[in-house]
Amino acid sequence: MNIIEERGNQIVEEFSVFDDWLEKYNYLIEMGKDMPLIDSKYKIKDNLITGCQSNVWLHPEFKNGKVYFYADSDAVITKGIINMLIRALSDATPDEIINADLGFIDEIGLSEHLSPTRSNGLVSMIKQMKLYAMVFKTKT
Amino acid sequence: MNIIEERGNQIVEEFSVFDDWLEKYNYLIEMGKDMPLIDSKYKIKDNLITGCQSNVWLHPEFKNGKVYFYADSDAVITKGIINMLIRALSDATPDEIINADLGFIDEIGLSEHLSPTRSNGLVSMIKQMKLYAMVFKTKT
Amino acid sequence: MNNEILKIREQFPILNRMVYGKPFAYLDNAATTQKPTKVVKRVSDYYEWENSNVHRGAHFLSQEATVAFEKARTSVSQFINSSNSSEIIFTKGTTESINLVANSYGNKFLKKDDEILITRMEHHSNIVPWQMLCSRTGAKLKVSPIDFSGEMIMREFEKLLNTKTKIVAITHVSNSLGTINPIKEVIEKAHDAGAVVLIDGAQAVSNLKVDVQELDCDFYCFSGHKMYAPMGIGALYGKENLLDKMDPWQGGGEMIAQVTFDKTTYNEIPFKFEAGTPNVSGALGFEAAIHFLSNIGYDFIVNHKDDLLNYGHNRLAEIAGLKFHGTAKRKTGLISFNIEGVHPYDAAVLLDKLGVAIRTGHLCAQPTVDFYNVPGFIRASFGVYNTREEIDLLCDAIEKVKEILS
Amino acid sequence: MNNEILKIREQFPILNRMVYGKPFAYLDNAATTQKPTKVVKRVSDYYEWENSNVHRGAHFLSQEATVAFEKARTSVSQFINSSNSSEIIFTKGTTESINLVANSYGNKFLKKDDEILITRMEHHSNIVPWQMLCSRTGAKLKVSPIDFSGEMIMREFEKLLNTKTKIVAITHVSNSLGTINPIKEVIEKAHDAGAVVLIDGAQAVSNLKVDVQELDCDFYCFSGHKMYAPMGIGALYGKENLLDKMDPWQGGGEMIAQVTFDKTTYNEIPFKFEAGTPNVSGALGFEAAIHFLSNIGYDFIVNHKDDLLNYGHNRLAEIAGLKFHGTAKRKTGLISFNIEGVHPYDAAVLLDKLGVAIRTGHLCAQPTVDFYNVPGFIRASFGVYNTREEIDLLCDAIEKVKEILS
Ligand SMILES: Cc1ncc(COP(=O)(O)O)c(C=O)c1O
Ligand SMILES: Cc1ncc(COP(=O)(O)O)c(C=O)c1O
Repeated sequence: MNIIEERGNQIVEEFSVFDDWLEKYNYLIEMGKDMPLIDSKYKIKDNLITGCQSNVWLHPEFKNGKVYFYADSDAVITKGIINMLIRALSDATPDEIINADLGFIDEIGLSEHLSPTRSNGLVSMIKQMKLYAMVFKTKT
Repeated sequence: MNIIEERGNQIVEEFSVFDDWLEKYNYLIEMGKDMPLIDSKYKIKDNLITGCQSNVWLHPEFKNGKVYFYADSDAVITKGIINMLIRALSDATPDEIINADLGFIDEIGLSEHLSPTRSNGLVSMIKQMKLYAMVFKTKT
Repeated sequence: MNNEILKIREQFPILNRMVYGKPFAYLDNAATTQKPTKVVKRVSDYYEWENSNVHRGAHFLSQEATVAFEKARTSVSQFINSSNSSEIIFTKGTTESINLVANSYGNKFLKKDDEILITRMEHHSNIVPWQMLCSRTGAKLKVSPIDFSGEMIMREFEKLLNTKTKIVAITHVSNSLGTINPIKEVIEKAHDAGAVVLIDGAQAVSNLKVDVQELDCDFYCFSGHKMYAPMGIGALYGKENLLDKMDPWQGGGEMIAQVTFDKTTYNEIPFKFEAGTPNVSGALGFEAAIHFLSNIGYDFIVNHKDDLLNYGHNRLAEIAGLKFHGTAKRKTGLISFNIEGVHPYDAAVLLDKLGVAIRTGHLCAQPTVDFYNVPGFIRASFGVYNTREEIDLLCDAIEKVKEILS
Repeated sequence: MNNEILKIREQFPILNRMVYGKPFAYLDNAATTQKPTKVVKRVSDYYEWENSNVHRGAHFLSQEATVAFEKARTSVSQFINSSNSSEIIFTKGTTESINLVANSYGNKFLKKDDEILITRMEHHSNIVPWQMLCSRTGAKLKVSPIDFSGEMIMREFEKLLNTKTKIVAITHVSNSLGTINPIKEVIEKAHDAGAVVLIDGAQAVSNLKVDVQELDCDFYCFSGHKMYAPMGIGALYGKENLLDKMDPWQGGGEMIAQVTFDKTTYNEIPFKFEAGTPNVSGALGFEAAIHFLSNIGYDFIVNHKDDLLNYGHNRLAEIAGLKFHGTAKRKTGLISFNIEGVHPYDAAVLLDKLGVAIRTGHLCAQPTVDFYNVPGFIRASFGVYNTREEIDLLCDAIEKVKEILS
């Protein structure tokens, strides 16, 4: 199994202890608050993924064959989801990222946030993460 | 009672002997065929009342204080209705024409043809007849 | 809940829907209203028993559909008291109505350095068509400022009006702030300066009795779907003498008098502006919605909305940390605000989960929201079927959101 | 009447209506088709239980409506086999689709002395928008002739094609003659000459399986109401690379990415072209109509229409004094004709009274009718629910008309 899917399963397990949406969201919000800080120099227009409702900044780095993502958002629920995505996708090889199946988001029961019709920029973010991985891949 | 309305009543009476639409239309078609001929020099563009479906030419004359209408159409049912209108409206003073209540058309049961949505130019024709009467009136 | 409202609510089955297993409060009426059963039934009756194309056929059904369609036009005309039903053009909605004027009037009568004057509180639909017109003609877009209560600043507006001002386009009621603009005064001043005036009535028609003759506006635009009618239908009112001298915008179907390859002549108004098969069922649903509104009556509507507005403002003001946007003296039943320290997106997600349907974000009025220097508004907007109880639900939900996010 | 047709007819209550106290035959399907109960129900279900504005709100209903609306877009995309659902733009109908291209593509890419090539058998909606584009840009409209059987004359078409030809706009199926044009060949030749090709599919989609990738057309336009869907909805298909480089036509609502008074940036396709609140219920009804058609299947539809066409032609040919217009080798279920010595208006009035709903006049294709040098056509056009018995009714009625008018 792809390392990203393994991490995804781990996250699904963490969420599985919650019975209702409120506990899930509370956990997500905690994840948002716990999110590693990003250097403000990366919160620039070029790194901005515009969604209608909340801003997401995404900055990638490529070190020793692995991709690292740093991100931020002005909305805390969005941050929670980003943190989750970063936990899953960061620190992985371009190939692992490109091939990752992100079904775990569905399993957690947060897929509504990833609908392309929910204009929160998360779909664009995942697209962007995979795109960065492809770019880094061509550099190797 | 206005002379035009009197004539209208007369026409209503003629139609009242018919029981069904077919007889009514047969009579109308006869009226169309019996319509007095109009000199072809009047069948010119300037006299054309354009309806979507059949052409109507209308030519007015003003003699001794009375208005006379001459008309033609390429469709025979339209001609029947025109003939009926001319029987009622022609040979009358401008005032009589301007003030005439044409309710008799309703009474005959042909009002569908006079609906502005039935694009046969008849509504425009009646408008045009009253307009001519107004113009002639200003000349007297 | 009072009896009258209960009787109104019975006509809206969707209000009984459960969302996430709970009853929900629909407070997103400025986006679109729900439809009473009579409107829905008018549409399905039409399709099951009367459907036909209009204006085109001499056959019975077509004739009947045409009469019904034109009767609907007359109802719309009476609804806003236009002097003549040929001044009513059926469109898809407000947006198309404004685009029609920007093209048919704008392209013909505006030139380089002419000015179009709008306000800071316009919906995108009353901004972008004018920006596009400016880029086609070289005209300039001028923006009349607002103050923090969400009101126009009349003396600034007057300063911006001048002999170059050819069009004043202004919303009757703001969709982001709820402000009812003093459009009668605006129209008078604009006319004195020689400009024609287009009123964006999208948010007004469900809230106020509109009389275009009394207002003396040149164009008035509105959408069916925001006044309890189906989607895909709306209207443009225009003064006959203006419509007559405008060129058609779209070509095709019944908007012509005669077509040859050498020369095509156009039909009369309103048909000149209605290219293609019209949305007959939409027009009939529109008419049914007008009946729904007149049966209730604007006295009742205004009273009830005022009650919800006041009750809402008072109840929400009790919650700590709420910042209101739009506190004009004359307002419709619409409240925009932010919760201190809470991103509107977070609020929206949680309020939704708690069974409250409100709208957040730029509300298609980005320059207005930017003016208040926030990333978005939270907007609760009331329909004629809403209740104080639903406002209580909103308030409880906001308290809960604050708790979750604290 | 065969069983299959009986089962189809059961879905159309209107076919049981009495007109002037008699059963009637609806043979005006090229003007608009009737709607099956499932389509009507999809619309009313939406309004009674799901209605919300789309794309704009984060709340449950809005989210659900958005998903349903975009699913309808995907269904339309699959219906004509476009490679990507973002190539489908929802419009009011064919007329608006053509006007959109004439403006968004035409204004940007056409200039003085460029040429637009159409045929002699176009509907006004595929003539007038191009005439208007010509008068805006100085381009020239060229018309490819037809022969008396109602077919294109391919070598004349080829002669008219040249390096100045920028747009070829041609109907897939003629609404006045029933001709199915060899559009695949037309598209190939036009592409060789460097032109883009717009296909008017208004009369095609209910009669033929359309595959835009196989055809390789650049634009394909059609209306819902002519394929058993509601009024007020239609589609424009455009190749992604073309749509991407076109400017938006109408401004407002959700077609923007960002609005400031200095600079407005536009959204991606398809949203760039969908200004204002879309007709969600129309789109869902459109999708239901697509299901209705796929359930029946085009094999059945084509067979049945061919049967009605052949039976109709044979039966009508037995009547003395009928002159047919449009006898192309490949035709849909549509027969146009005149009765010798009878004005089509007289025929229409009497056929209507006799319970036959057909259409007469210029059929919004005045240049085509003029070509045959008659004041109008009488047109019977068949839907999937029509029967041989109804054609018999038509024939009897024509005999009767001849008798009345003799
Ligand atoms: C061939 C053709 N093109 C275009 C149209 C216009 O379609 P609509 O009126 O739905 O816009 C029609 C129907 O009237 C048609 O038959
Ligand atoms: C003030 C205002 N103007 C214009 C519009 C656009 O209306 P529609 O989307 O129905 O065209 C809206 C609604 O979205 C509005 O609130």
